[in-house]
Amino acid sequence: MNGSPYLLRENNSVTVVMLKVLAALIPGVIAHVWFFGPGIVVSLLLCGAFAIGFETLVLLMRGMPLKPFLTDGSVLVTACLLALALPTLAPWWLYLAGVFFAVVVAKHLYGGLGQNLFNPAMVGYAVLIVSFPVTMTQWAAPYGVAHAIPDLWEAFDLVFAGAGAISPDAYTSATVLDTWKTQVRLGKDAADILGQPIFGWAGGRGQEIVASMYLAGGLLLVANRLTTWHIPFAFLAGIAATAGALHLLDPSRHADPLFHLLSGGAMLGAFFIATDPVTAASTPLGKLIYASLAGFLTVIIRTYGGYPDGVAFAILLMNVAVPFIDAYTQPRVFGHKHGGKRGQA
Amino acid sequence: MTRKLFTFNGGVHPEGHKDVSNATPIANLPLLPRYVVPLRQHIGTPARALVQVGDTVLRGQMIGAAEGYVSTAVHAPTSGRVVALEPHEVPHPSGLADMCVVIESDGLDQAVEFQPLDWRNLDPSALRNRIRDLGLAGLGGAVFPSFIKLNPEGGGIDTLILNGAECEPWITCDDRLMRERAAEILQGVAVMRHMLGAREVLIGIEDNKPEAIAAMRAAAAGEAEVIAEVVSIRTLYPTGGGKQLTYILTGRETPTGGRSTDVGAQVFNIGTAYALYRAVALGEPMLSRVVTVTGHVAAPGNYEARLGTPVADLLQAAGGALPGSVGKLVGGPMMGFELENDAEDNAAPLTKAVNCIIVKHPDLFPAKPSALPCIRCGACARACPADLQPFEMYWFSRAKDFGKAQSYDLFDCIECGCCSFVCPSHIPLVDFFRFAKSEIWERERHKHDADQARTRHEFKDFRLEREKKEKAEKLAAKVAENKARDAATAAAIAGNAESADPEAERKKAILQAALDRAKKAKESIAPQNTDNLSPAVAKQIEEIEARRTQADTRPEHEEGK
Amino acid sequence: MLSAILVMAGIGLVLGAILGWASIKFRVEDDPLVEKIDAVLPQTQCGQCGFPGCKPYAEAIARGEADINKCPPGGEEGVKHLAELLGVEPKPLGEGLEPKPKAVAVIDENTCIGCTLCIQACPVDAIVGAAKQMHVIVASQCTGCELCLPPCPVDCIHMEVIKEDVATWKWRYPIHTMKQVE
Amino acid sequence: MENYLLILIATVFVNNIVMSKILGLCPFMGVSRKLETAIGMGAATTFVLTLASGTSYLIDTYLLGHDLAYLRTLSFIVVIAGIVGFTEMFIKKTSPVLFRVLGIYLPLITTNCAVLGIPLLNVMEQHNFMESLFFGMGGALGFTLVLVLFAAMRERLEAAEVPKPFKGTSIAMITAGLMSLAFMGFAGLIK
Repeated sequence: MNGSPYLLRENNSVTVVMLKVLAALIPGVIAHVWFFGPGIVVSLLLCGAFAIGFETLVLLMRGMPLKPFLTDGSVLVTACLLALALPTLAPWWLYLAGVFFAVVVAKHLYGGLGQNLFNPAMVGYAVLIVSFPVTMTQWAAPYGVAHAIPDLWEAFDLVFAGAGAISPDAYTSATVLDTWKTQVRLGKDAADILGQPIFGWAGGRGQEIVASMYLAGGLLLVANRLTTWHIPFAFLAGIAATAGALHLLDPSRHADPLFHLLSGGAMLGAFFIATDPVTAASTPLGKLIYASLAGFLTVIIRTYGGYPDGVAFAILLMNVAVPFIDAYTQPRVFGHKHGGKRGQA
Repeated sequence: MTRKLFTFNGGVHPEGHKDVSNATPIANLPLLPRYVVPLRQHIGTPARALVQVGDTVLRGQMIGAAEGYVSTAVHAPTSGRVVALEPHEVPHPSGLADMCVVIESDGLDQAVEFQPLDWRNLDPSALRNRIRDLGLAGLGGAVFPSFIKLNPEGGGIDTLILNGAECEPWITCDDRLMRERAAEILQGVAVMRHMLGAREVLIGIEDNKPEAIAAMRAAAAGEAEVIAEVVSIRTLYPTGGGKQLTYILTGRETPTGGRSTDVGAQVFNIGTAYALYRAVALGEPMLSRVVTVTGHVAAPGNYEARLGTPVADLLQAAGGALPGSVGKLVGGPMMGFELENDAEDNAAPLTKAVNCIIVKHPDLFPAKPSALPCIRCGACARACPADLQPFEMYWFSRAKDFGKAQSYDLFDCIECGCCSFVCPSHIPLVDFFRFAKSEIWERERHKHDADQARTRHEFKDFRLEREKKEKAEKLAAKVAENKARDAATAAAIAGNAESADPEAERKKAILQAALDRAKKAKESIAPQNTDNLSPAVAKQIEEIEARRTQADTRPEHEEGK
Repeated sequence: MLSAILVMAGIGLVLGAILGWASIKFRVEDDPLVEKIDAVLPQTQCGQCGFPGCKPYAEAIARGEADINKCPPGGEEGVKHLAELLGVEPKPLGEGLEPKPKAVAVIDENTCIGCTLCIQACPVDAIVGAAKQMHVIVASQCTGCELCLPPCPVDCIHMEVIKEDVATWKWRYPIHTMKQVE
Repeated sequence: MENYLLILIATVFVNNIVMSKILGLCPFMGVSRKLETAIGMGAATTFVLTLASGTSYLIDTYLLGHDLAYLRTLSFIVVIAGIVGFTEMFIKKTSPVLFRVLGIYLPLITTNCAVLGIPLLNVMEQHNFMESLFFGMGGALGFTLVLVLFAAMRERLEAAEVPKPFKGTSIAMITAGLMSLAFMGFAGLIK
C-alpha cells in the first residue's frame, strides 16, 4: 500500500546530495595538487577504490542490494574525506587499514548508510594516528620547502613500493601544527617559529590556500542548502574564540586564531566532516552546541594534548554526545509551550 | 491590506496544476439510474439507516439519522427505490467495503418539501439540530459534523475563519465555487457568524487564485451584514491546514491536542459555507457537492454531483480517463489516497469528503524511486509545518518503538506530506506515521478492553466469593439443622436396641434427607409461568423445546456410534 | 591480630547501626510491581500461561516463579513490555504458545440448550442467559479466551476472528525496499 | 584550588575511569539501555563513590595506618557495601521507580570495580582527604558522563539496522571501544 503524498521534489536524492558534496571538494583538491604535488590524487584513488571494494564486499555479505547503495555516493564521500585527512605518499596499507575501519567497522557494523554513530572517516583517521603515529606525521612538504616533489608516477611508486633509496626527509616534513607544538614546548619564541618558511603567511605554506578553497567550497554548500550554517559557523567560531582567548592570555605560547582556522583540518572539518548529517546533531540548538564544543576541543587538544591535530578527536568526542544533545535540544513543536527533552517512552 | 500576517515554519511549493481544471465553469451531472449512499460520510459514528430494502424514497428524504453526538444525517439523492442495504465499495484508503444504501432512481426526481429555516429567530439549539438533520459536514476533507462546530460553546469564539486556501495541487473546486457563487457563500457565512457570535470574519485565499479573491472581495463589499475581510495569503503548501490558516491570519497557535476554538477561532471550508446557505435559505439537505475531476481525463473540470454518484459516472462526465492512465487519486496528491480498485467501472461513490478525483498518468505522477535509509539530513524537519522532527519519528516508527515515536509528538503530525515530498532518500515518511498512529490507537483500544475485562473479572471473582460465602453460611445453617435432626435420630436409634450399626443408619437418614431436599429443589426450579400462556406462545415454546431436545440428543447419538 | 579484629568489628558495628537506623527511617511498604505487571497483561484471563488468570500470572512473575514469555494473547509485544518493565532481555514466546488473531466466541442459537455451563466458565461475565434459556455472548466484552468452549456439552460455541472494518482498519507497515528491523 | 580543578578534569576526561582505565564496565554495559536509568545510576554511583572515597581515606589513615595495611581491601569493601546498602534503602524510599529500574544493578554498585578502584588509587597516589574526595567525585562524574552519553547512543542504536551477529551487546561493546578511541584524544592533556 502506497499512501500520500504522490509527489516528490525533483532532482532530489541522496546521490545528488553526495555528488554536490564531492564537487565542493574539487577546489581544495586542485589547490592541494598545486602546492603539494599529485600525491593526493594517488591517495584519493586508492581510498576510493578500497572503499568501493569494502562496501561491495560487506553489501554482498549482508545480502543487500548493490546498486542503490553503491550509487548513493556516500562511501565515496567517506573515502575522499579520509584521503584528504591522511598524509599523502604514505604506504598503501595505511589507506587500506583506514578505509577498512571507516567503511567496515564505523559504518557497516552499525548497519550501513544512515545508521552509524561515529563519523566513518574520522574513525579511520583516529585508528591510524593511534596505531601508526610516525607514519601519520610524515606529510608531503609543499613546493619551496621540499627538496623534491614526486610526480604522479613517483608518487605511485612511493605508495606501493616504499621510499627505497630516497629518504622520506627529502619530500616530507612535519605539519605546521606539529612543528609549532614541538618548538613552543622547547621554549622557542613565537615570532621565530612563525618566521620559518613552512609557516607561510597564516596557516602554513600551501595549507592556508587549500583551507581557503575548502572554505569556498563549503560556502557553496551552505548557499545551496546542502548543509545549514549552524555547524560550520559554530565550529569555526568555537576554534576562533578558544584560540583567541588563549592568544590574548599569552601570545608567545599560543598562536593567533587565524593560524588555527587555516591550518590542519579545521576548514575541512568545519564544512565537510562535522556537518555529516548522520553523525552530527540534528536540531538547530543542538548543532550549535555540538559544533562549538567540537571547535573548543580542537584547540584544546592541539594546544595541550598529545596529538598534533585535534579535529578528528574533537569530532569523534562530540559524536559521542550527539544523541544526548539531540534528546535535550528538541525544538518547540507547533502548539506546544516548550521544546527541550524528547525521546523518552 | 494592512493586516499583519504570520508565517508558519516549513511548507513546500509543489507544482500547482490548477489551470488544468479551473478554466471551465462548474458543470452539473445528469440524473443517474443508480446512487450508492454510504452511511459513514463524516467523522464520528455512522448514521443509522432509516430505510429498508424495497422502500421508496424521495429526493432529500433522510435515509440515515445521526447516531450519537458526533454524527450527522444522510439523505436520498433522488427519488426511487432502495434496492440494497449492504457493505459496498467506498472511497477509503483501505479499499474495504462499508455500509451503504443503494438507490435505484425512478427517473422522476421527486423531492420532499424543503422548509427554509428562520435562522435569525430560531432557538440556537433547535437550529443546530436542524442543521444536523440536514446532514451538514465540513467539505474541506475532514467532514466533521458542522452543527457541532457551529456551537459557540459559551461565546469564546471571536474570529470566524473561512478556508479558501485550497493549497493542495490540482484541486480547484473551492476556487470555482468562490468565483461563481461568492454571494451565496457569504450568506452562509452570515449564518455562521450569527450562530457563533464571532466579531471578525476572515476569508483566507491563496494568492494563486486572483479571480476568486476578486469575486469574494466584490461580494463582501456588497454584503453589508457580514463585514468579512478577504485576505490574500502567500501560496505555500499547507496553508489550508486549519491550524496553519488560523496561525497565518491571527498569529494564534492551536494548542496541541486542542482545536482552533481553544484560541477563539473557528474554521470552516468555503464549500461548507455554501452548503449552509443552501440548507438555511432553501431548507435543502446536503445532497450534492462540487468535485474536481482532473488529471489524465478528456475534460478536466469541476462538477456539481449528487452524493452517492459512482466514481465511474463522475469520470464519464469528465469525458472518461484517457488511455495510459494508471489509478485514481481521491483528494489531492499530497494528502489524498489511491483508490484500491482501478477498474474502469469503479462503483465507489462520491461522498461529502471527496473534493477531487485525479486520474493518474506516469508522466504526471512518476513512480516513486525505491527508498534509501534516512541520512538524518533534516530536510523533513525544515519542511515540517508543525515543527516536528520527522526523521526521529521515522527512526522509531520503523523499528516499531511506538512509545518513543510518540514522545517525539507523533500525534501533532497533520500528515500533510511535506516531509515525504522533500526527502532525498524517498522514504514514505507519512506512511510510517500513519502506521505508527494506527498501531498506537489499536493498542489504546486493547488497553481499554483489557481494563474493562479486568474490572469484569474482578467483579466476577468478588461475586463468586460472595456466593461462596452465602452458600457456606447456608450450609452451616443446614448442618446445624441436620445435627439437631441427627441427634433426634440417634436418640431414636438408641431407643431401638436391635440396630446393629447406628453409624450406617445415620448415613442413610442423611442421604434420605438430601434426596428429599433435591426433589424439593427440582420442583421449585420447574417453570412456573407456563399456566396462562396464549396458544401461540405455548406453541413457540414447544418448538424451542423440541429443537433443544433434538440438539440435546444429537451428541449422544454421535457418541453412540 | 587483635587490633585487626577490633577494627573490622568496629567498622561492622558502626555500619550495622547506620543500616539499622536507615531501614527504620526509610521503610517502604510492599512493592507495587504486581499491579504494574498486571497492567501490561491483556486480561483475557485465558489461562494459557498455566495460571488461573492474569493476576495470578502477574503475581508469579513478580515472585520470579514464572517466565515472561507465557502469554500468547499479549504476543511478542507484551513480552517486550514485560522485559522493559522488569529490566530483563526480551525472549520469544514459549513453546506451543502461538498468538492467535483476536476472536470472539459466538453461540449457535439453534444448538444451545441453555445449560449455563459456559456462563460459569466465562471469566468476565460476557455471556448472558439463564437456565434453559438461549445464551448470548456480548461480543464487545468477550476477551476471546476460549474458556467457554470445552464445557459446552453440545459444542455450540465457536470462535469468530474479528474482521477489520473501515473503523478499525490499520495502516500496514510501509513497503520499504530496505531490510526491515528484526 | 587549581589543583582540585585539575584533578576533576583529569578524572572526568583524561583518565576517565571507564574509557581510559576500563573499570566499571559491568554497570556501564548493564544500566545503559535507557537514558533515564543511566542518569539515576550515575547519581547513585556519584553519591556512593564520593562518600566511599572520603570514608576509606579516613579509615586508611586513622584506623589502619601502616600496620594494618593488609586490611585495606577488606575494610574498603565492607565500607562500600554499607554505603550501598544505605543508598539502596534511601532510593527505595525516595524514588521507587528508580529503584525498580536500577534493579539488580543498585546492590551491584558494591561490586562495581570502579567503586573499589578509586579508593585504592587514592591510597596509591597518596592523596590527602580533600584530594581523595575530589578524586572520588571526579571519577564518579566521569563514570556518569560516559554512562549517560552511552545510554543516549544506545537508545538510538536500538532502532538501527545493525547486522544480526552484532545486534545487542556486541555492537554496544564496539561502540564503547570507539568511544574509548575518541577519549584517547584527551591523552597527554594533563599528566
